[in-house]
Amino acid sequence: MSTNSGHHYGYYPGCSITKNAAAYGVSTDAIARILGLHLHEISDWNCCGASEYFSINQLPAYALVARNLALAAGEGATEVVAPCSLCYVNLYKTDKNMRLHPDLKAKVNRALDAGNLHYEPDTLKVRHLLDIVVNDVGYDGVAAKVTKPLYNLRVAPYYGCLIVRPDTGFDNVEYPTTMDKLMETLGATVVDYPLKAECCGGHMTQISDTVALELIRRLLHNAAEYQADVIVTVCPMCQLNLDAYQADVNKRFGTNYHIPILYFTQVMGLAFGMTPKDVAIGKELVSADRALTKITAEPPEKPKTRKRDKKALPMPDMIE
Amino acid sequence: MPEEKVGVYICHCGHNIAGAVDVEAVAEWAKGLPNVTVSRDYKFMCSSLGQELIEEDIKEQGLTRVVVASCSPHMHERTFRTACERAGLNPYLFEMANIREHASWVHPDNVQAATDKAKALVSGAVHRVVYNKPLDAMEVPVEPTTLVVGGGIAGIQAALEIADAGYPVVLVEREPSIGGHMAQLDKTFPTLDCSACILTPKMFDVAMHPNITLLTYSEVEKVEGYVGNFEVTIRKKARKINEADCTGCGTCWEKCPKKVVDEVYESGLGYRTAIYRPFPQAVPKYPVIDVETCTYYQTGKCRVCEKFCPTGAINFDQEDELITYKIGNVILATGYDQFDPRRIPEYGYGRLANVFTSLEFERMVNASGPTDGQMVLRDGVTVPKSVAIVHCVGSRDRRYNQYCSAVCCMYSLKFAHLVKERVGGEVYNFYMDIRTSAKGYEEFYHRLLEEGVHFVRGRVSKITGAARQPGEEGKLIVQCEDTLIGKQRRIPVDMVVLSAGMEPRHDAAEVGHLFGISCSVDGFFIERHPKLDPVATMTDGIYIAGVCQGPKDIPASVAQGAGAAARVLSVIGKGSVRLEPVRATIDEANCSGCRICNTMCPYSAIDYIEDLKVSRVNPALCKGCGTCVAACPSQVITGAHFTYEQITAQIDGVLFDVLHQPVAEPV
Amino acid sequence: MSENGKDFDPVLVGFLCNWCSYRAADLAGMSRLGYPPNLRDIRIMCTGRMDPAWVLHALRNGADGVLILGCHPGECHYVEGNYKAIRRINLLKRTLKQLGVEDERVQLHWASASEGVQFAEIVQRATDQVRALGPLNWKRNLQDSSDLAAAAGAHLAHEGA
Amino acid sequence: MKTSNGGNSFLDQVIKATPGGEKLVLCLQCGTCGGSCPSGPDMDYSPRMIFAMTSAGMKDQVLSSNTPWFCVSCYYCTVRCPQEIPITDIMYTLKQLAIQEGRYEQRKASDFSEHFIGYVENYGRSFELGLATRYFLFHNPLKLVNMGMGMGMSMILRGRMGFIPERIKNMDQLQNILDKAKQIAKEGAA
Repeated sequence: MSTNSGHHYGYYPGCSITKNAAAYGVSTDAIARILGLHLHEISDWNCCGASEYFSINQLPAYALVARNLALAAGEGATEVVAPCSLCYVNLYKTDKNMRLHPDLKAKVNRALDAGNLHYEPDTLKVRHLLDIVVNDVGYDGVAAKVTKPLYNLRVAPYYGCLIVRPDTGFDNVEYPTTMDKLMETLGATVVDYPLKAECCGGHMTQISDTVALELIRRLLHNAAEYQADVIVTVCPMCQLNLDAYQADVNKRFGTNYHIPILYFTQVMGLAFGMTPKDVAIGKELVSADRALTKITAEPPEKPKTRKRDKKALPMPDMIE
Repeated sequence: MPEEKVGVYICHCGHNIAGAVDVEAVAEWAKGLPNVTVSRDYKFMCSSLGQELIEEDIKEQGLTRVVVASCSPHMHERTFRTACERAGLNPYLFEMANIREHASWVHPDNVQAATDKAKALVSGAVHRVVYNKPLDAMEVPVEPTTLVVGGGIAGIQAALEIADAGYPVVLVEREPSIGGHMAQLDKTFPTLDCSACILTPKMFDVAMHPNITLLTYSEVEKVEGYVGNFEVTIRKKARKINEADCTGCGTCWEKCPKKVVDEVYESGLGYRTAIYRPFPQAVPKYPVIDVETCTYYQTGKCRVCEKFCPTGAINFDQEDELITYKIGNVILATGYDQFDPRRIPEYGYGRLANVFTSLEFERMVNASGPTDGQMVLRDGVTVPKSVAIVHCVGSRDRRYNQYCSAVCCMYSLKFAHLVKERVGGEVYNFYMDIRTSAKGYEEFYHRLLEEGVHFVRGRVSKITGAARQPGEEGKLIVQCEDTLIGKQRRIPVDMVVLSAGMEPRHDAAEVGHLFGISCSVDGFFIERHPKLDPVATMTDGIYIAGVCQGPKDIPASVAQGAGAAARVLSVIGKGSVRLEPVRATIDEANCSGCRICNTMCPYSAIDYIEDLKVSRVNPALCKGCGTCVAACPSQVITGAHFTYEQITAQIDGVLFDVLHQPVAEPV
Repeated sequence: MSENGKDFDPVLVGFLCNWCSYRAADLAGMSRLGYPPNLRDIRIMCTGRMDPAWVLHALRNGADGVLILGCHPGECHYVEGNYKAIRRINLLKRTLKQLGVEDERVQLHWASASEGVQFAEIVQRATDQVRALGPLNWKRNLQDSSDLAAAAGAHLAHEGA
Repeated sequence: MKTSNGGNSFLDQVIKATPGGEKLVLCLQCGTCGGSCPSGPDMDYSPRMIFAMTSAGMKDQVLSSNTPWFCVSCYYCTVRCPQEIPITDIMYTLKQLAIQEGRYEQRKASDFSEHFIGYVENYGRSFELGLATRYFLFHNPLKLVNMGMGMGMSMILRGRMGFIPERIKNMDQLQNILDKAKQIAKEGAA
């Protein structure tokens, strides 16, 4: 069975997927199998340049990214899917800027021509893996595969920056909710904490550990305030910063955070009935073992709806 | 080509045209165009001297046609037509070439191109004008009744001015009471007058005025006709109350068990019942039953209001009424909607309980509001010790509205003053620029400085409840760059007020379409001229006043209401209007009676005369669009002033430089 | 003006409705938006008045392209004149195609009174497109504009039916 | 919108090198960017001041400031700017200009960037950007000890760290594309 109907997903795994983010790669493959999602890896794809190449020389950076778009289009893809937010935004930005700026389009294609390639902007839709799961598979499609709901696990969805900014239009730029709904679909208790789309520090760890560790601290502090058992991410960079530098944060600030950082695909796999090993749980530095024991077989009791305080003033409804 | 004596006048418009078009060269060149007797250029053709030039030439040189090349005909066509008429020339023998908006202003850096284009446009007008026919404007009587749409302060002012002059007014208001946004306010800047104290007497005057028919809870549904002779259909929504029996005693809404949030008058900060009168001073005094929320209409049970009404005024079976009026002129004063700050997610409105909009705050500090004037947090109890007021919310922001809403600076200052006066505490105004440019406004700003209000020059970046450092817990943190020191600041406060801007009514485009007027790019109604004709529109007989034309404060709205009324009164006083004689006529002798034109006409102005087997245009109904003219397969319908010959000649004229080239052969 | 070289500068005739597109052009002027000077415009009350014969007349007499601009569908000052224009111009374009006139030479667009920017963009784009096509070449056998008008008229006779 | 007029002021240079950069002239100095920036407090000048300085032609001060290098690329400023200026992209441009103008020697960040792209240009793939460990392993082992050798070891033990990136098959093609792009970029700058 395939849920691909009408889509041909060119899969762009990104450089980190084999090593640092192997858990992301393994769990993505696993849930894709269960969901009947066919992700066709773009053959011989190259690095997107991260944020570094654009800092050095923009035109080669665009050409570097565009090679992947050209290869994917050549393989008949209708969209390119990236699990990494940084890869995603680079692919998205290249397609968009080539579309909006004919001069850039001409220059990039002159460069691609040296490799006998060509890319016509707008040929492909660049999308994040989360977008595919919540919009193409859909919440109902996900719910249908849930066999072991994650009852009573307090999950803090962490979106970070680049999946929603600058202008991908897939979710709210300041207060995204798609992953919240996905986690609810899996049976988890969603922690709606304010910093869910704030920055993890990105490459700041290389430049100023003072700045980077403070940014990571804020996120851990906020998630801990809201009693999250686990933070769930959509990007290898976010996962790395929050996971690998958590010990440094504790040392620097005298704190004692122990919040495991998992990929959304890993917790999906668990809810689909896979073992932690199936979804590469154990690769994280801050172990998720303790958090996962919180999962219960029975759903949590529905909190009693508190009667409105008579004196309180009405609140505006949120726009959906 | 007919032989005529054409006078051509090229306007410099100071540097506006002469800066990009070689006007002398165009005037000189035009002398060589067929039929041209006189060709001149002049600094300002619209000046009295410019107009006299035309008049003299008509008289002395015997001109039979006149062409002026200057600005848009929407600007000065009337001016020059009148000049021709004064000199005894039929005004429709005049033609205008727009070499300013369509040439000099759009090709400013290319004198050659702008001049060539000006020549083409002049040539088009010269070729066309010789085919123009003298036409007589139709003089039609004006209905003395004026329709005013919108019962806010601008509409109230307009209605009273006209009614006081002795003419009938129909005032239509969508809500159950007149008063508009001004009725929601507590104090008005900069004098801190009580809003209700100055508004209520005017509302009462409207209710009592013998010349005003007040239709609240009503909307205009259909508009037909033309200036002086509109026929307007108004839907008077069923109040479910027999007004004749109702005393406005209030028993019904005191007993009504159904409470809902009042999104209109209380701006969502308070509740009302399903049967309600929006506020104590409402005009008229009668309540309405909101059938969307009333338990009886939803479930078929309840009727509590009916049980308790001492006069038996509740009428659940009352139906909407459609009323038709003959109307001479219309004044639209439909007001504004407040910008919805939920659209700016970083400000947290709707998520963070203690972030309020400015209208919520107005209701809160209003003695007749949901908190009886107590300044409290969303819990309804806690008095804030510190308040942040955020300027420019939804204004001066290309993501939402590029324009400045003009009133927010001043009402933000008023809020700061009220906080200081009522609860003391710290007040922070976050601003980009403080704009206080009217009488007494800057002085009010200085007064606030003396009161110790903090002014932070920086647009707020975000409002969050996420504490980062000690002192921030449990507070709202307002984060911005204080641009005067170049540093990021996080200021913890108890309450945030978002000074939300003004937006066109959500249905402004539809209302505009109903009355045949347009909206500008920001969505407000377009005035006829931004400086010299701010209350008229391009459609004769339709005027605009107040914020529906653009953001403005109360004094400016009142002035526009009175201004629009004055314009209408001058039309009524004259008793008749002249209609453009741009009408279609059918040459009945050659009409085949196919009736295609009958179905084409959007105004059903063409009747089929069964006896004669021909179609005939009713000139009173015809608006001159010309659709029938183009559709007639026998080509026997003439569209006056836009005839086939006139436009064809104009095409030849604009193609003057390529017209006589041989047609290129195919390859 | 060269007829075949790169420096070909097309002449476009524009028909602008009085209520929307003429005012859009005025607004473009008031906003000092630059656009190519190739368009020579003629004001009509409504695109519903647009006589296809005028398009033919303009093309026959030296215009390289014709632009017709009206109010947006649903916003016509005369209720639905622009819908009539859509049908008429589409019929005309079919005829023109048979006569070997490229599609881009005759264009129907919408610009409301507030769309000065869009007006300037439309003129820019149309000018570029016609410039790229080069000068207009009629088929040899159809040089008499009255034949053309008759051909168009034959199509239009079916319109009301 | 008024564009750079083809001029060659510093402002024009920045505008020209940024897709959508012409909006820079619209800056109202409101400070939304500086107020939004997660690393704003650590910057020499706030982005807002950088734009004022760019307008004023203070090229040296702008290009030697740490501001663009401290940009974490979170795009908060970009999505909140009321004038829709692509601020983050302008920061990328400033980094690029700083390198071109040789104003970056003291900047650890640019050094790191160049190290990173060295891998990309030779292998077509890279290592994990956030792994300072590997960078410091080669360049500053002492620093590595401070940053937490434990973390590096843990990463290695969990198989999360490779030392040499994989190499793509058609490396020649990629190199041709990049060489050509660099050549075009140079033409444009000249």
